[in-house]
Amino acid sequence: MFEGLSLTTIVLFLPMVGFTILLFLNQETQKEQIKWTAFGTTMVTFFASLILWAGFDPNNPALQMVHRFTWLNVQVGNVAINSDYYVGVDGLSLLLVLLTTFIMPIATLASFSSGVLAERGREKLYYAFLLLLEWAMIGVFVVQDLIVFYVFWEVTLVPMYFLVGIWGGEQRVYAAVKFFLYTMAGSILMLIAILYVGNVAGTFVLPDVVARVTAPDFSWTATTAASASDITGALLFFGFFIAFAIKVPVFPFHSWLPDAHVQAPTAGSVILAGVLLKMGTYGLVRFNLQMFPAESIQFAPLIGVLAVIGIIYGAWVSYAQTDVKKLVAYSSVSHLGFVVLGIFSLNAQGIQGATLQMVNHGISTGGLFLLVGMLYERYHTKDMAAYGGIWSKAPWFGAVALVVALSSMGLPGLNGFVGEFTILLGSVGSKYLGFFFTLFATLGVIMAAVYILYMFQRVFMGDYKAPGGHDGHGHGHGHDAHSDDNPLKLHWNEVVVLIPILILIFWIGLQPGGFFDTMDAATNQLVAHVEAANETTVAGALEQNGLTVGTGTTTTEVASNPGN
Amino acid sequence: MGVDVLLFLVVGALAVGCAIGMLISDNAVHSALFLIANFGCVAFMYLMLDAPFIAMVQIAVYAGAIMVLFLFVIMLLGAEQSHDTTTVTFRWLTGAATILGASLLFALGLPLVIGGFQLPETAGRAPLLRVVNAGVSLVRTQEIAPAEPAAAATADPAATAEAPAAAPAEVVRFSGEVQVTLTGGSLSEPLVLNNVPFGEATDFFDVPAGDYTVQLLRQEDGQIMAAPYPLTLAADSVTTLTLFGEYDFEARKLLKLVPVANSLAQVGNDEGRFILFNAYTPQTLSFIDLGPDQAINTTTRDGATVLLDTVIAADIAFEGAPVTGTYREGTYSLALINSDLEIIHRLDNYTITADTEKTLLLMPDGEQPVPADADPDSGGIQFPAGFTFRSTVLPGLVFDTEPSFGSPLGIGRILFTVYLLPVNLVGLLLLVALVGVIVISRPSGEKQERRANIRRRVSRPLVNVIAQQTGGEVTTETPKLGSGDGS
Amino acid sequence: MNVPVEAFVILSMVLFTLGAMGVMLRKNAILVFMSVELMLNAANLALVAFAKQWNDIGGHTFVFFVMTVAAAEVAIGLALIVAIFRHKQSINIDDLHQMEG
Amino acid sequence: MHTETYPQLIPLVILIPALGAFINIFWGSKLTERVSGLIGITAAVLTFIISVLIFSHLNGHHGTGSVINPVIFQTWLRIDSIGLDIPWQFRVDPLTAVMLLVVTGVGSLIHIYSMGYMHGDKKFSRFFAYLNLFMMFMLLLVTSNNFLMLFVGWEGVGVMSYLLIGFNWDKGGALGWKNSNAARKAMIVNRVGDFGVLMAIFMIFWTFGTLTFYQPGETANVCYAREVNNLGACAEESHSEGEAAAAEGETAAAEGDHSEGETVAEAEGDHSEGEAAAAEGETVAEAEGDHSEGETAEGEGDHSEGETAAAEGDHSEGETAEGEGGHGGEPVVLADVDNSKFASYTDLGVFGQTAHYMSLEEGSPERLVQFGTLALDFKTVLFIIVLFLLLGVAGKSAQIPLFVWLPDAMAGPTPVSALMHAATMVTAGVFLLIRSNVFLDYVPEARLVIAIIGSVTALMAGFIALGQWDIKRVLAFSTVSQLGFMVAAVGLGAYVAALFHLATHAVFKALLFLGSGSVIHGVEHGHHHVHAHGNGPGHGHGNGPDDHHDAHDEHVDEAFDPQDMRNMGGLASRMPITYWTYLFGTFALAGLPFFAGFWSKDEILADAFHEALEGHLLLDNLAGYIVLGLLLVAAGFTAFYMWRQVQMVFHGDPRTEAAASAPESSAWMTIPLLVLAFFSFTVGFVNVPKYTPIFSGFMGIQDYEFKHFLESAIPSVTLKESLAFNTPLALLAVVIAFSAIALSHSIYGGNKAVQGRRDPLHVNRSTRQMWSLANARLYWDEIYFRLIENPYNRLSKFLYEVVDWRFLHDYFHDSVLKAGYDSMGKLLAKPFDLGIIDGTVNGVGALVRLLSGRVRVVQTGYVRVYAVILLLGVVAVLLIMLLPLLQVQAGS
Repeated sequence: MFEGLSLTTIVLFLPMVGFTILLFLNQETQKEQIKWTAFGTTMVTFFASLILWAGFDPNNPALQMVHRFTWLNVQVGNVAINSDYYVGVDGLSLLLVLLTTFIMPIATLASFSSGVLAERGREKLYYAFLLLLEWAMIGVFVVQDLIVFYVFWEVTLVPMYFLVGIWGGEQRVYAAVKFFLYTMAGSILMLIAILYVGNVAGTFVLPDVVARVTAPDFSWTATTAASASDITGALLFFGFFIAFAIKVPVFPFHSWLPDAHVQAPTAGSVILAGVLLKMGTYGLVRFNLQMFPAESIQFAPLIGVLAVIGIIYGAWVSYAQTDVKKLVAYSSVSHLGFVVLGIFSLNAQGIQGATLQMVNHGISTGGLFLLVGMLYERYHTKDMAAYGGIWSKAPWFGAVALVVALSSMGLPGLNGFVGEFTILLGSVGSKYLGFFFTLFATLGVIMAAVYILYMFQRVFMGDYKAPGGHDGHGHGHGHDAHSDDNPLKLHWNEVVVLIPILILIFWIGLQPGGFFDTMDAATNQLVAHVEAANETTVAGALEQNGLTVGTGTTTTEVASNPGN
Repeated sequence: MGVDVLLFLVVGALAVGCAIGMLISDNAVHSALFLIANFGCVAFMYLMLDAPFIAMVQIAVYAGAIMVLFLFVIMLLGAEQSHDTTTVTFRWLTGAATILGASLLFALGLPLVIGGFQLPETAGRAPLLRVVNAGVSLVRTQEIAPAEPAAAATADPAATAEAPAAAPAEVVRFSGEVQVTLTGGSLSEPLVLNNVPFGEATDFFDVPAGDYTVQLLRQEDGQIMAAPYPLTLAADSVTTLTLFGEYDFEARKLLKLVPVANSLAQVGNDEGRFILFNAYTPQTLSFIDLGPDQAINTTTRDGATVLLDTVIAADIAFEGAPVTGTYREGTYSLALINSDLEIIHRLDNYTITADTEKTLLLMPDGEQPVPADADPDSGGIQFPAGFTFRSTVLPGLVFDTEPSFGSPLGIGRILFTVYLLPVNLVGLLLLVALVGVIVISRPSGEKQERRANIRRRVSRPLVNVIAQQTGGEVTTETPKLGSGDGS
Repeated sequence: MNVPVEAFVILSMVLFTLGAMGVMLRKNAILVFMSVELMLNAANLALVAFAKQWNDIGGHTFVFFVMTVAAAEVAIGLALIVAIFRHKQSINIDDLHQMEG
Repeated sequence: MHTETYPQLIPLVILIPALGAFINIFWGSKLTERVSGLIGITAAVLTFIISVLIFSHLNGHHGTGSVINPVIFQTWLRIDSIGLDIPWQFRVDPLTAVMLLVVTGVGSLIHIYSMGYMHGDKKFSRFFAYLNLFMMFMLLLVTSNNFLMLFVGWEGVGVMSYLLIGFNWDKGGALGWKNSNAARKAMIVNRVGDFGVLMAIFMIFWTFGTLTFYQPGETANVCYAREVNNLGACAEESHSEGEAAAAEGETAAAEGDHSEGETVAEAEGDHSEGEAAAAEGETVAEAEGDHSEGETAEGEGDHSEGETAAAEGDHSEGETAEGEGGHGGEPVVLADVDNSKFASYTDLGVFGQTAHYMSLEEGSPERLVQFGTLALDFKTVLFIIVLFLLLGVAGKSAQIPLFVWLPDAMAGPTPVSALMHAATMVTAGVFLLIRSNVFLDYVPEARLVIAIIGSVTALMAGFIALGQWDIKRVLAFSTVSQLGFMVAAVGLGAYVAALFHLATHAVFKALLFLGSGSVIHGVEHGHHHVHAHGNGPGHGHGNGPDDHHDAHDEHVDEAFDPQDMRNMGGLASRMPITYWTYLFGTFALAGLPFFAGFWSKDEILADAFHEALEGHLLLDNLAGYIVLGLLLVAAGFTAFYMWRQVQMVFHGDPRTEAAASAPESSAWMTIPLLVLAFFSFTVGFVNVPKYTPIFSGFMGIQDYEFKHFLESAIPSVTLKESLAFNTPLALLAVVIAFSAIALSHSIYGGNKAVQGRRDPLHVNRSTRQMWSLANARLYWDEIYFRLIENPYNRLSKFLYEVVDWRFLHDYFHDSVLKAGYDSMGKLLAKPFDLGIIDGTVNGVGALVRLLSGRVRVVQTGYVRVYAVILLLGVVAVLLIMLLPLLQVQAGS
């Protein structure tokens, strides 16, 4: 069990160490210690993951720092169930682990000054849930075994349910329940698919399953030969896809997101937007593309359409919002529409762009939620009408908000643009999506500007409206701890929280090279893997879908785009 | 009809009669006496079944102790007039009882009937066999035609096989290894004993009882060395198969096998037993105890020298049947002497242990080529002087002295070795029962006062005696049974 | 001695059955005990018979145990009867039916 | 420091303004107005000096452009595995040099001007920070060597315009809101334009595999390079469609050329000593407010001080140094002149590859461009790319569909309008087109569209300008019109003319804007002076900084709009310098002879005429005539409304007391006016056409100096023989101009515009219809609102309320899922749960009671009965055990 212990497991279980320490602290007397242990653990995990990144060899596409032992190898009737605790990091998942460990300290620090937490108390429980959530999230990203992945996938729901349920806004219970049930319903389908796959492939360990799937004579219906009408593969593909789509959320499944975001506490929505949504997209890359390359190719156009609708629909609806958190929530739908588009362009630019955009979205939307959270702390309402002219009273706050807004709008030179540009570049040249996907997707860029600037203008410009509402009902905010000279003055922890986000926004904006290198090798391997399935089925699939294959499928010595 | 069968029938009938008597008689004392008689008959049965000790115990314990106790209690409670009271309940009970009794009989008898009255007969102890290779023989080198299979060798154990006439080219002493194969009996495939070395014996191994034929082959080239020899092994027997050399050239007899069978009977108490083979010298030997002076001391009595030392075993003929002798345990210096009282071989301070059987094999040592000029027909062959004598002491069979079946010794041994725990438990049980009896039958003090006013209707003075002791008042009229006005 | 062992077994069967009948029929407690003793004895007989048959001394040891148990049983039984008698002045087992279901 | 290493300084051009902005942002509030202003100005002037150095280097050496890599942040977007490598790279060539000069020159002046204009504003340092940042982005845009870096500058400039237009958002009430709305509108319209550029960039990448203009060491104009190095003339074949045959004649002729300067300057340790030493420590940090941890070269600070000391006083941009650069240096090998040293054409920049592809004959598979599932011919792809670029240009340089944001942008402070919405930012679009001239050469159809749009915009904007009251709005529409001229020129293929007009226009339009700024400033002062007269002097000048500001909205509480020309009049006497400089600007704009406007506008008209006459394609002739006609009318309008403006503002007698007491602006503001006025006269002589009666050869000015300078950057220039001075056309233009001015004078002269605040044209019945149309800006805003803004909002509300919330969120979730779930639950509960389950459980209980009743009877209490039962059990067991035996028995 412990031989071959690798850094990945250490990083994975560090939060649990913090969690256990927390258990022994007393809720009433040791409030400070609780706060600082939680923050300390998240920082330690962050540094550990940095070491993980340092130790990571970018041009080796395989899984690294692997720690594997079989924990379940049982023969039930004629069914052999063997699943390993198989943990490893490769190009695709490393960045997301880093994002998780980066977001968590920020979320923890942000909740130091959270009014809701002070009011409802139970800090120990709160921070314990945070650490539990971090553990589960890292688990989702590093685990390679289907069953263990499913376990971690479900475990993430529990802490988030409580975070939203206990410390959320007014209809927190409704939102929490809806969030839980939606994701749970989706993952039920995934569970069925996992079991079927495990059974057919004989093992639950992902790399082995993938190896078996790519074997030439493999067919999902173990008995009959792979016939054109064989829809088992498609059903499995959609089993996984729907679970991830609900999580992403892709267009039709997104109605839980606004509720969850609006009702979640600041730290909760930062994590929810920052990392939890990425689990869906990461799942798509890790499971759907790897295990069902042929189906991915076959359904790429369909999912592309959904993604583009998501982009435009998300942007358009968020323009009509009055609740600022709901606006940012719908913006996430739009941004993640880009990510899904990138993934299903099935070429190197697309996937790398998508992965980077996941990180960018985590940072910029995380930043937006932090800012909105800070406003909520002071104004105690999320309605934009109550805000106004904040920039005049809090210049720094306004400046930071401007930078974060521009980054999420995709201003070139900042991190948002790098991701979006690569994704759109990928989607133009992709063999499965086409020029028109990009055309409509790029419209999203304009609409992003529309709602972001509208929000910025309503909140930060115009006449200054003091907290507590200017329309007379301003009952004295007695308890408003910071009602000193300027109510909008930032606390120390709020400033400290924003600085890393700004640094990353500029760093990724100006020098994304480091990030691209990390995932380069792994993405190429994935693309080659998908391409391999392409030769065999694309002709059939395309005819099936009535798409005419481009005139010169043979890549003549034409002004061929360099490696789509 | 054997006497014992007749005896059995009589006693059996008597037993059954007593039992029925016990059932029927309405006077408790009478039924008790009937029971005692029954026990007596059963004890006799035990004697017939080789269980003398059990019979005695039966009489002592059952008839003696238990029935006496019964009688005591009957008399104590005056229950002999067990006249039936009016309240006869369960009229159907007797009918049910008889039916049940019949069905019980039927159920118990069924297996016997089906089993067909015969039980597999007693399986005695498996016979033990051992092979000793004292095979000093003169063997012609050229091919000796194999003896035709001894088809006819059924009854006569010592049937000699007619070897084909082939002139002996060159005589060589053979003292190499021998292969013995045993076929027949209830063996599924032949039992093969490979390379039995010269002058050695195999271990004892048990072979299922039955008739066998023994085949003797030379180990290195599998050449048949002797005619197949029939051998019967009886249960509870120990057989030592000895291979001797054979010199009758004309008859071309090569080897003969001399089986020595003796029973597993114990050796006397503190005596060891010897079995002696003489494969060494044509003279007859005898085995004597030299006594403390470690020399042969003889006296002449009426012209013939008389050996004073005690003779353990005498006239051990050359290649003859082995001779057995027993001697007290201890350490002596023993010796083998020939007919004219020269010591052939001494065994100084040789210890004899009780209850052991040693086999002494007297053989020439090593492999000596028989000189060519040996005169084949010089009567007994005189071994050249160069021969040295070797006596190999073969490991004997250590018998555990088997106590006779059913004797107190046997039972005791088993009881206190294998069944030690149950014996102790039962002892404890008796102790508890003892205590229980005292506690139950002791009239508790306070209960007594409380019921002081209850008249006790005990007819016998004995009852009064008890009453006095227990403080109850003494009544005179006879107790009416059954109409107890229980509190 | 060539009395077949089956004979002894039959004898013990008969004795056993008689004992059982005794237990069922007789109303006097002591007699019930005596029939139980008879049954035990029948069992012993069978044991010894088979011990001889199988040439296994174990049978005899078992008989010993049966005897000791029988002795203990009789002692206790009679003590009970005495105690009951002191109480009910009658040892007719039909009188002792308070333990009705 | 010898001239070869001047191009190395390019990264400084970006760094210095960034540093200035950085300082102003962080320490601005602490510094006094003067210090932060000075920092801003020094940054601008420094960049100007560097631009001059670079200009002199290029001018002297006939050197073709070179590609410079920054020292630190070389790679930007790099994914090695798929060959995507978009670096931060600079391109120094004559086109860049001209734009540098224009931007930094006008920029510096405006920085100086705004020292005075913004005096007293509490966000003074922030204003300068924004100006510097704007300079940085604009220079980034101008000097970039690939489309993406250009795009960064492009959007950066867009954001800065958003911030600067919305600079006064914190004015109370509706005015503040109007400003921020204008800013948002500008940003969004720009983003629509950026959508076009973005799509173009994608297509370019997938067509050429790279976005770089010129790879290091690649020569832009091969023919020019050969002529300069006298390596034999280009293969003169008919350049009818203007196909630059430049690249296909790869004849090898070995000759030396001293172009080692152009070799890639990656070598970090460039050996330029002295001021270039800053190169080591510099970093390109073009993100505004860059407080990223990147080493922001503190060392830079001291360096710039040293620099400014030298150029502090004279900030004379040392007129275009005509001096002939030395021709010495070792021989140039032909190979590295005509790009054959690149292994395959795919290594070339974007434009090099275009030339190669176009050299292939029509329909060959090589020309097929593969777009995922789409495969198009190269020419059609190029056509689409140019159209997308045009969309971008329309957004940025305010052409027909997307110009609506520019007039609203006047809400920003005047220096902003001057800098961005006259001189630099709006020209970015034209610059982009000129930069991608190679694309345009090969798709005449696209150029036709551009020309049409340009000329129509010119006409439409000119017409609207007639009806505007707001002084800045008139200038705004005039800018749109002039931009129309430039775009039309580009459409005609006259890139040099377009660039020349861009340069001259930048100068005199900046002059006009600054002039109008000083007018507004003056009127405001006058107004306050008058207004404040009532309640004590104290209130007057210095305090209350914000009201001092140019509150220029009609319904401001005082309901006095300092920008409305109707409140002005007779300012000539009050503000002489402003008046005279303004006159110079007006004459230049109107194109009176020998002023800057005359030369550049005439150049465009000449090209249009030439195109009309000799155009090979029918298209070209037609295009030529249409454009010529429209532009002439537009020129007429221009002259008319400019003179109208001069009349209403300066002539006649003041219409309001404010105008009456408007003081002349401070020195800070007037000096730049003078400088600009000087230039608006002299800059024209740079590009004097051949045989112009007086001036060709006048004072040693060679003809077409400007064109020769640009030849190395724009291939098609060398092909067309330079046009002679077309006297009849020039006369026609002059006549139109003068007649327009006369007409305008007649209408607006002598206070005629005063009657009841209504424009005489409006009064005159015949022109009323026309005039009100112009005043209402052809109802563009209303159209926009009704066609785009309103539906967008309503649809978004509809999508949210109905589709998302009511349908998806409530209906689908609550009624479909929840209701279904509840009903299933009820169904299961009633019949299933109560009926079956309870029934079974109770039943079992009853059964047990029944049975036990029966069995109880057996317990009689009599021992004998128990004995019987016991025995019964024994018998039963025995029989069961014997059963197999029985069967065996029965069986056998």
